[in-house]
Amino acid sequence: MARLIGGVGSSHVPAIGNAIEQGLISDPYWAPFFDGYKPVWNWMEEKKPDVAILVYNDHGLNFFLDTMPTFAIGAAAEYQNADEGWGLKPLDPFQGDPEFSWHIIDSLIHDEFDITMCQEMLVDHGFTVPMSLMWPKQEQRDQVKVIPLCVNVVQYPFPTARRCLKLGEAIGKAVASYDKDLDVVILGTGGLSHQLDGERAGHTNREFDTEFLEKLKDEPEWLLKYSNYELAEIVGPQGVEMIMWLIMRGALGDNIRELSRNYHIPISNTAAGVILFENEAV
Amino acid sequence: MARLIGGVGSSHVPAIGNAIEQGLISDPYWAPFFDGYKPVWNWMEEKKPDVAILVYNDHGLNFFLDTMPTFAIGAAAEYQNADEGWGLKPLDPFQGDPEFSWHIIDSLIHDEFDITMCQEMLVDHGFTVPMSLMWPKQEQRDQVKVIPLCVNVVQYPFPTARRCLKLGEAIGKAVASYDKDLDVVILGTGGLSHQLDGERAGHTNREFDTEFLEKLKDEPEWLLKYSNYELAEIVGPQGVEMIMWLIMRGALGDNIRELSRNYHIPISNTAAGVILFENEAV
Amino acid sequence: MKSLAGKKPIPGTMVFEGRMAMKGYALNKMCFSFNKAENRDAFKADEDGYCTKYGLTDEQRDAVKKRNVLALLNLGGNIYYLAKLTGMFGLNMQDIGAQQAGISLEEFKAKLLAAGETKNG
Amino acid sequence: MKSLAGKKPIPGTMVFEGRMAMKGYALNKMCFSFNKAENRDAFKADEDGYCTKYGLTDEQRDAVKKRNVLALLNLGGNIYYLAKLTGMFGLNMQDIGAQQAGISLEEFKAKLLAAGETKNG
Ligand SMILES: [Fe+3]
Ligand SMILES: [Fe+3]
Repeated sequence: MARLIGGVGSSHVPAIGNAIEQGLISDPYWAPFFDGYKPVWNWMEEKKPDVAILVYNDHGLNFFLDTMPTFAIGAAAEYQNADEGWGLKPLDPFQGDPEFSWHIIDSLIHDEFDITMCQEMLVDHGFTVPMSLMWPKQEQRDQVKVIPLCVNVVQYPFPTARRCLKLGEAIGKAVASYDKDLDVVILGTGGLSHQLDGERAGHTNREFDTEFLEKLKDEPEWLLKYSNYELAEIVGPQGVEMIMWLIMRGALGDNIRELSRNYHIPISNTAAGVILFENEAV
Repeated sequence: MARLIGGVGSSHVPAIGNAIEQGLISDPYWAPFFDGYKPVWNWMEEKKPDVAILVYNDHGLNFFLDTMPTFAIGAAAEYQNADEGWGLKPLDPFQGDPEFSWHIIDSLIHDEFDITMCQEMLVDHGFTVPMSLMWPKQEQRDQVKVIPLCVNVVQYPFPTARRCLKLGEAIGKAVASYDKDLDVVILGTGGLSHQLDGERAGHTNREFDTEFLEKLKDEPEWLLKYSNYELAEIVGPQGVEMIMWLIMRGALGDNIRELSRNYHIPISNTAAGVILFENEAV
Repeated sequence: MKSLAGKKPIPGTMVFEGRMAMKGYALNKMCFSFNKAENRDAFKADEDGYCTKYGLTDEQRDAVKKRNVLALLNLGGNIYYLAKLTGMFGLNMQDIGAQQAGISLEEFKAKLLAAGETKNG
Repeated sequence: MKSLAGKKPIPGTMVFEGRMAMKGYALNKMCFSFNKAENRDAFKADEDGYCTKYGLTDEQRDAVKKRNVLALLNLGGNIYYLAKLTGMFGLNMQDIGAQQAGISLEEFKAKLLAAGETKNG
């Protein structure tokens, strides 16, 4: 059976992609950020997961407001990155696992999640930046098949934090019921606090982010007491992306250990966080 | 507050659109079918609903397999019909009620339905045929604003019958919580038994359809004992569309009376059904 | 597909699930393009060239040539998308129903009428 | 919006809900088109003509002319789509952050660095 061996929460700011591309990992601006990924890199090297379920949001590359799904899951053999219009260099295509995708979709729809099924989809920086961050080299990325899970955090109403946590739990169940011998990792991306629009642009909230990271392992429900509207005030309208980390957290179940954590302000306009959980049963 | 005054279940076979267009309502082939709509026409004339929530499926006009939502709801000011490729004449555009659409979407997402929001969408015969059937004249259709709810019954896995019934209940709640004085009708369309593909093409199932119609008012849960795969065997793979009637039924709640019912085989390759429910509280 | 794994096939019946959808993706995408009149015209002008442009397999192109609906379905075609293709060949749903059932159009229609002969329920 | 009805506005902050999305639909659709290089070229060749083609209002066209991000947001623009427009003007997220906050780029960057100055949590 497939095993969920662990999960990572991570920001997905586009500038990170450029920094990796340009070899700035040890640059003074970037070092305090990338240092936080060393334990993740070591863990990925050691564990070599077969498949990554990558929870992210599209920022206007594949989806437009004509058809905006709450939860969209890829079921393609390959996912292409493409020009987003403002200069990020597209990465090589990512290899999918359509049979596993269909299993997950099927399990989720029978568990009453109303999934949008995508047999062809472009993945944007929300997807590619975490891929580069987890596996900085192309040859590493080539070893991991991907299942993209795109969440609407662009057009209100977003899914509730509670719904995200439940979706994660259902994903955990779907993975555990897949009868292939695969090591699976789940990545919850986006956030942490940041605000791109309005006079308050540049807003971050270290205190709240820190508490979120602190509570994520043992008390993920803590975030559920805030509506997405309240979160927009607290962590900025784009900071609400952190609800996607709950999908990752929900999938892992309660038998986990936290292996590392880092928090750094700023990357571009964003407070960047990373956390690594391992399934204790593995 | 908005009031759900009643609901109709109806087939949406494309040939019906042509028959109305060509004035064949009293034609011997068509009369046993259209006769069943007389009580619906009278009721609509008497009640003059302000808004119709129309539950249907797209048959390959607006949605392709690249992005196939389980539940998609329109939030546009206008919905265009268009050429489906095989000769059905497009109807005039339909007027939306975007403010009401957003209210419903918002209510449903907070009730943990993972809706795909569509601010621009083409509506196909699954939508236009029921509109023509309920309101055969253009000037009648112009009096009704529409909210399209498109359900995936094209690409397995479809939503379960149970999920459809629950979605209906949540729609009932959403309508009741809208603070405008509107009379709302909900149409569940598609089915009944029919099979378009495979050596068994032309399959219908009078016995099952009849029991479905018989049980719909007091025991809609009866259908839930069949999986969509079992239903494909019983009523044909396209007959599974009948699960969309459960959304209509679920929205109406239990305080309803059945005003009329008709069943006729064949219209084209299809067993056609129609049923009219009225909210007793109205 | 979890829900379909181990399910017994339904005789004479297609269930369009993930595996079929993957097999037929290019074919269905071509058919979806026929919503637009200009694409129908381009197909009519060069059927096989149009199929090649969409990356259809040899088997799929052959089934298109032969207007063979059952073969197209078995190669991953979905009936709703295929209807846009067969519509260009002048075939409606009853025509392709008869073709698949392996009977004449008159027999197909008669069979449907017969199902309606008993008293309406 | 049920969930936002009666909510107090968040100072200096946009919430992109249904009403804003309706207001900005044409503007955002134009911006979405800028994923493609040929559309960016067409815009650069005739900015106002391109805006007109997409049905932007006079106010929206004026805000495009003035590269005024706050105005574009208030007219229904969504920041992710707008980024594709402002990218063509050579403005990145920090540039438009500074513009919206009404401070210089250096001040904007300094403010972000200051938020990071306290010990990492
Ligand atoms: Fe993001
Ligand atoms: Fe249908």
